[in-house]
Amino acid sequence: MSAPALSLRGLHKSFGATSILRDVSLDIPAGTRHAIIGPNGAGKSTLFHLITGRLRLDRGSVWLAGDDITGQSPHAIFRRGLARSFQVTSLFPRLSVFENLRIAGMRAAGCGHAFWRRIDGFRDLTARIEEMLALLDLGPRRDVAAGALAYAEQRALEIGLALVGGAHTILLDEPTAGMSRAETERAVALLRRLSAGRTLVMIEHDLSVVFDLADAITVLADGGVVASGPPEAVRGDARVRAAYLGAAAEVLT
Amino acid sequence: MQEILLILLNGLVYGLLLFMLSSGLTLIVGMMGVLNFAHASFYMLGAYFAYTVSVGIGFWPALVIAPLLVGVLGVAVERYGLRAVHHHGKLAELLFTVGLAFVIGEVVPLVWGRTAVPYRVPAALDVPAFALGGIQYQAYRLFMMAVSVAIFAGLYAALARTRLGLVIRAALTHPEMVAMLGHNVPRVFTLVFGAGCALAGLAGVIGGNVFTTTPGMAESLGPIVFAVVIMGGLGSIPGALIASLVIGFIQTASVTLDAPLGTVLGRIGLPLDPHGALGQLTIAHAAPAVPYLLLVLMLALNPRGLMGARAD
Amino acid sequence: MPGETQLPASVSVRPARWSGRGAILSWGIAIVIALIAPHLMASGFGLSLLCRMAIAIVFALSFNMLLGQGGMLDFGHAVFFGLGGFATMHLLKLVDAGLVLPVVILPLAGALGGGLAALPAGWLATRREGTSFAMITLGIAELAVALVVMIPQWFGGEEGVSGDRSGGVALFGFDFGSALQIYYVLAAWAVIAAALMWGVTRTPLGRLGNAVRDNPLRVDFLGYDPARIRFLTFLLAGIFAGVAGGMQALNDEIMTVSNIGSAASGAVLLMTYIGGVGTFSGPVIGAVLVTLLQVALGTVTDAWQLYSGLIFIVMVLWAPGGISGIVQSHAPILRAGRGARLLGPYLALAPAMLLTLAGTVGLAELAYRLQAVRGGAKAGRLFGLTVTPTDPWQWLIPLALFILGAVLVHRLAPPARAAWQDAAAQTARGGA
Amino acid sequence: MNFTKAVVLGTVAAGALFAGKAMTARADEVVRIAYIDPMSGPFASTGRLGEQHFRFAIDRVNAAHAAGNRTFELVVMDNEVSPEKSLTMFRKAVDDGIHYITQGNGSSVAFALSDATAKNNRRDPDHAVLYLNYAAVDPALTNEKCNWWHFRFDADSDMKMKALADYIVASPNIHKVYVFNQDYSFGQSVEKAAIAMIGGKRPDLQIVGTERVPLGKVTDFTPYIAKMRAAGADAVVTGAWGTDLTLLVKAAADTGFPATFFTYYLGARETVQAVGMAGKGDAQISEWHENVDAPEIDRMAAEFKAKYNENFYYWRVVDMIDTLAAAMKKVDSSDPLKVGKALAGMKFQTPLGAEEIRADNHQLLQPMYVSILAPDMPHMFPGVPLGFKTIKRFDAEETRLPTTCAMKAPG
Repeated sequence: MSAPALSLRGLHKSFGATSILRDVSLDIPAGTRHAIIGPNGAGKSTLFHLITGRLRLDRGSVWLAGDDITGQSPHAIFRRGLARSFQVTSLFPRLSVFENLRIAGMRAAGCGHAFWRRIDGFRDLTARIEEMLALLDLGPRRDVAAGALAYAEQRALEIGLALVGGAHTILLDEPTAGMSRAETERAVALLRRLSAGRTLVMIEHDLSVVFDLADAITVLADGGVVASGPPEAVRGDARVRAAYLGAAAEVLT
Repeated sequence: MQEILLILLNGLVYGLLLFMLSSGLTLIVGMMGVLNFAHASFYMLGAYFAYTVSVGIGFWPALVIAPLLVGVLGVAVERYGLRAVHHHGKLAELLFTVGLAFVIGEVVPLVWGRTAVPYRVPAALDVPAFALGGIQYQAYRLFMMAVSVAIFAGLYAALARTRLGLVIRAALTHPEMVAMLGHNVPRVFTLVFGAGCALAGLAGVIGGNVFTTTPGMAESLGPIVFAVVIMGGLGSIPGALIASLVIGFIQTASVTLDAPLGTVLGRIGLPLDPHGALGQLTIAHAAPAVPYLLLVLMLALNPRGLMGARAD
Repeated sequence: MPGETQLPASVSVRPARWSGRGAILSWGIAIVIALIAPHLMASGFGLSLLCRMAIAIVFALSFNMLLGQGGMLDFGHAVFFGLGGFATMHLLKLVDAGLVLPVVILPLAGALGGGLAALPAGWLATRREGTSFAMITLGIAELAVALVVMIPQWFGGEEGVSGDRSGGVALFGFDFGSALQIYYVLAAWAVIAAALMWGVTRTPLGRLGNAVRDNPLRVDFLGYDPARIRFLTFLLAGIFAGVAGGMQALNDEIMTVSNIGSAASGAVLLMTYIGGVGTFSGPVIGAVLVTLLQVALGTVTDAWQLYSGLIFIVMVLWAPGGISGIVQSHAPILRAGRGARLLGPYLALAPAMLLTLAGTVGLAELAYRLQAVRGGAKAGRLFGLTVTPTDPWQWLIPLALFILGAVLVHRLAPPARAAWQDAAAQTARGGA
Repeated sequence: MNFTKAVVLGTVAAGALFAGKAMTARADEVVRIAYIDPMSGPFASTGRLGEQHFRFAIDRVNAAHAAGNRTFELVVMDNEVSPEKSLTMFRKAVDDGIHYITQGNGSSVAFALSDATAKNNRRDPDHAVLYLNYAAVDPALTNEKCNWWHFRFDADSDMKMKALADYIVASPNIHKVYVFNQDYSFGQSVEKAAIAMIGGKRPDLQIVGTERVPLGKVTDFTPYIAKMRAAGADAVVTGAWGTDLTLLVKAAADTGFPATFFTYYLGARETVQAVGMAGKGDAQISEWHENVDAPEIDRMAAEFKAKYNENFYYWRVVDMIDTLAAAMKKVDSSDPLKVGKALAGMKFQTPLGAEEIRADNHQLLQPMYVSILAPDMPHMFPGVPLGFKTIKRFDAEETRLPTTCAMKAPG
């Protein structure tokens, strides 16, 4: 196989005197599903912000499919094939569900900034969006403003925005947060289906989702990688138990 | 040497005046994040109230009463206007103040007439205090500078050094947290807005008699006040002071430069026909446009302003 | 989220979803109105009013490309309008001097002028969003006005730049000197420009503009640079404002500094907001209405500027979607046949609102006429009554009306609002 | 051909005796004059003041039947000093069948109206309009941009500058002149005229500096005063008006700068009141002021004050309406072409002396007065114990300047 889909080398980040991440290094092979877990405040969301260009690195480098993307802007990184979702739902509240997805799919469909072509003329894009609407179970809500959706529907749309663009690597920040059991199960099925052939990196608190989906798990605590490897190995890692899993791990084993 | 001293002195006088005008807006922007377009209108109201009061019972009572009246008006505007549009977002708040400025601009001439009112400097201060290079400085100018410095000291101390200042600043960034600690956040905002308006009113009381009290005074001062507040960093009190002084010095200094733009740019290697339309302009000509040039450049290059912590 | 530009929440959330047939029908009606309007108000004054409306429509639509569709409040939009007009005027002078060019196409020079001016301005301003953007445009507007006044060689100073639209070569026997001929030229330009702007809303850039308005951060993570989208939108808006300026140059045959100033920028904000920023047709409604208001109300009362200021504030406070927003929030209810339920509460509210209005008008008119009487003029009549504004008792009547009306509105508005919310919610459920 | 105007009548009563009593014919034609000036917005007070003068002048003419069997009627149209709005109002006036318009505030409006008049009259001669300008003073209106249908009853800024310059050149104790103006076309033309008419006219007289500031943008004029002081100026020539002029003169007084200000617009009541005693000794150029020795106009002023509770200011409005009436009476028509031809070249007497409307550019030549604000005058400003005192009078002929106007009479 070629270079890993995503490779982090010695990431450092601090806000003022507070160090958030210290020397985080991680390789995520292409085509795998990777979960990042860890207690609150471990720096998981900050890590995503650093990878996707939202925040600047203090030190270290980020490589996407063998290319150095350190310091690039979010839109440039997206164009290289990395999409993400947000922990706090971040949609276009006044646009319809359909338009939300279409905005997310436009770059991949080669729309550019054209102001001389009708958007409805991109038929492949439209078809793709309709397909995604069905997958997300949002078909009946097609023309409802995203801001008017129920919470779980918004979370589903949030995932949809990250998946619809055709990126080869997808970062999901707590995709199932706040979903009911049934909704979570549907989301997991969706993710399994749509991540086929792509690289998926997700921050997740729901360990059943993690062990259900992930090919590999990285545990982040206090700004550093505590453990990283296949689920079984991580599950059995004593440091992980100590640092994070604690009681929850007892339940799982 | 004397010329430089004159520029420095005039720049200081003008700069402190600008700070006085913009201190209230700085407070409102910094503490509430509201770009109050009607600020200059409250300044105008301060001047008109002061005129009316001073005709009745004299300048010194007006110095206290007029800002209070403007402050009360500001409280009412916040309570019954701004608060209602707050949840519509920043743009709605800004547009509301735009409309308010328009209406105040129409109502003032209705009450006080469309021409200037004879609001005069109190006789006790209408005397020369000292002279430099043949230019006399009125005692009233010194008074203005003293008030300006006092406003700065008062605001700085109140916001940076007291618990009240801490609560106000926290109310902007973490309203829920402050509310949980038992503070009434809307009331804090109302009081801040009232205080900002009262400061505008105070500037009106003090500036209205030197710079004439007319219905056009708000319109002519509005943009420059914004230039100061934005350059100062949208809400930083020391930033506003520095921006005021910078604008004051640069504008005063450029007044004295008579070199045509064409020659100046030619010297630094930019060819511009010295007899063409642009080349004939002198720097002194462009002096009053300097603050806006600084403003645009500052915002485009560094939106945080001189001392600002807020990007937007 | 800091820096997020929010438009009023009650502004339309549904994008206009016109079926092809509906769109064709609407445009057809608009074109028919444009064609027959001059025959309904055949006077020269009526015609000149129609010409102003055509210009205002294009100007307001270009402004709403920024405010409504892109979430950008431009305090200096008249700069592009004015510079477009000056560019057209200079070309018209060349035509007068013998350049062979049909006068009809001159607003294209306006497009060029507006666009060229929008390039540097947009480059500076669109790197920021929200209030920072608005403030930069304010600074740019101040700078532009200062420069234009200082360079009379190009902008003619006080006397402006003037030309003669009938000075060129006649086209098919039309020299465009007459008011009717120029009206049809302007109407054609208005329809073309409006159609193009409507078209832009249905392109990738148009949709991206909406997205940047709602959530610029998210757009950045979807592969597009929000600043670039803002810049392109700004450029287009500048071009269309320039077209409007070019239309004005043809209509007035003179351009002056006042076309660039803050008053003109304020007027377009007023039009657009009153019409409604949430829909494409809102600015059109606003342009027609405010143009009419300025001229019609201006001939009836001196207080019209106060009234337009008050209308603006009332809109910002209680109807942030403007007139088209009010229509849009009721159309689905009416279509669903639930309008009858609103009738009661609305009918109860209407007299209260009328009372408040009458009180406001009474107070304002008394105030303005008091000033007029002090100046030696006659007070005249109001609502068929003789007015003596010096009589304090006369002030009590409108004051009482106002207070009574305000109290009643305060009482009756909540049930009316609740009824509307109820009906809207039911309609939404029924439709889902 | 000489024509003596009915202006010699001082009061309405006397006018009725002279012209009205003899004429038994009933007034059977109403000539409407559209007054297009600001009625709302920041300049509304100026527009109102003008309106009062027009009503006053028209009442006089109507009472005296000075236009034969015609009466004048004023139609007020608000333009907010905006050229676009003025053009809309112009269309409305043409539409309503009005053939006479008058305007005074804002040269930009004047250019727009002059231009519109010329085009309208060429395209639609049946609805020809005559434009009577009572206060817009840009010289271009009667020079390179002149138009046969435009008549100006106020001296243009070059003529006013000529009077000021003649006075300054003849004053032996003025040596160093500073030229200070607002930076727009009027200020620029004042500056140009001042340099041409004062510079080098006397070996010991020089222009030591020129300055232009943007209109209404400067708050503190002290740095500018410091600059004038450093240049050693003993006289300042300025076309500034409104708040800029007020702040300039006040800043000079506050800083103890002793130079005399020679102004165009110090005479406005609101400016004098805002400047206060600081204006003492400063000069203005005007075609009339309250302390000119002309009892007939004094009576008019008293009557005006009694009627409108405002100081009489625009003598030239009365002059203009009287002249228009006389021209109509002479050709016994209200056709603007005929009336225009009668006005062109008309010579007449007023209480101030001989006047003439130049045939070559339609500019009225009238006597001009340089006056200074002085205490203890018969007429003083309300609240400010100062009044204007003539220091130099110029005959109408002395204000004549060469013109570049090349216009052709229509028809």
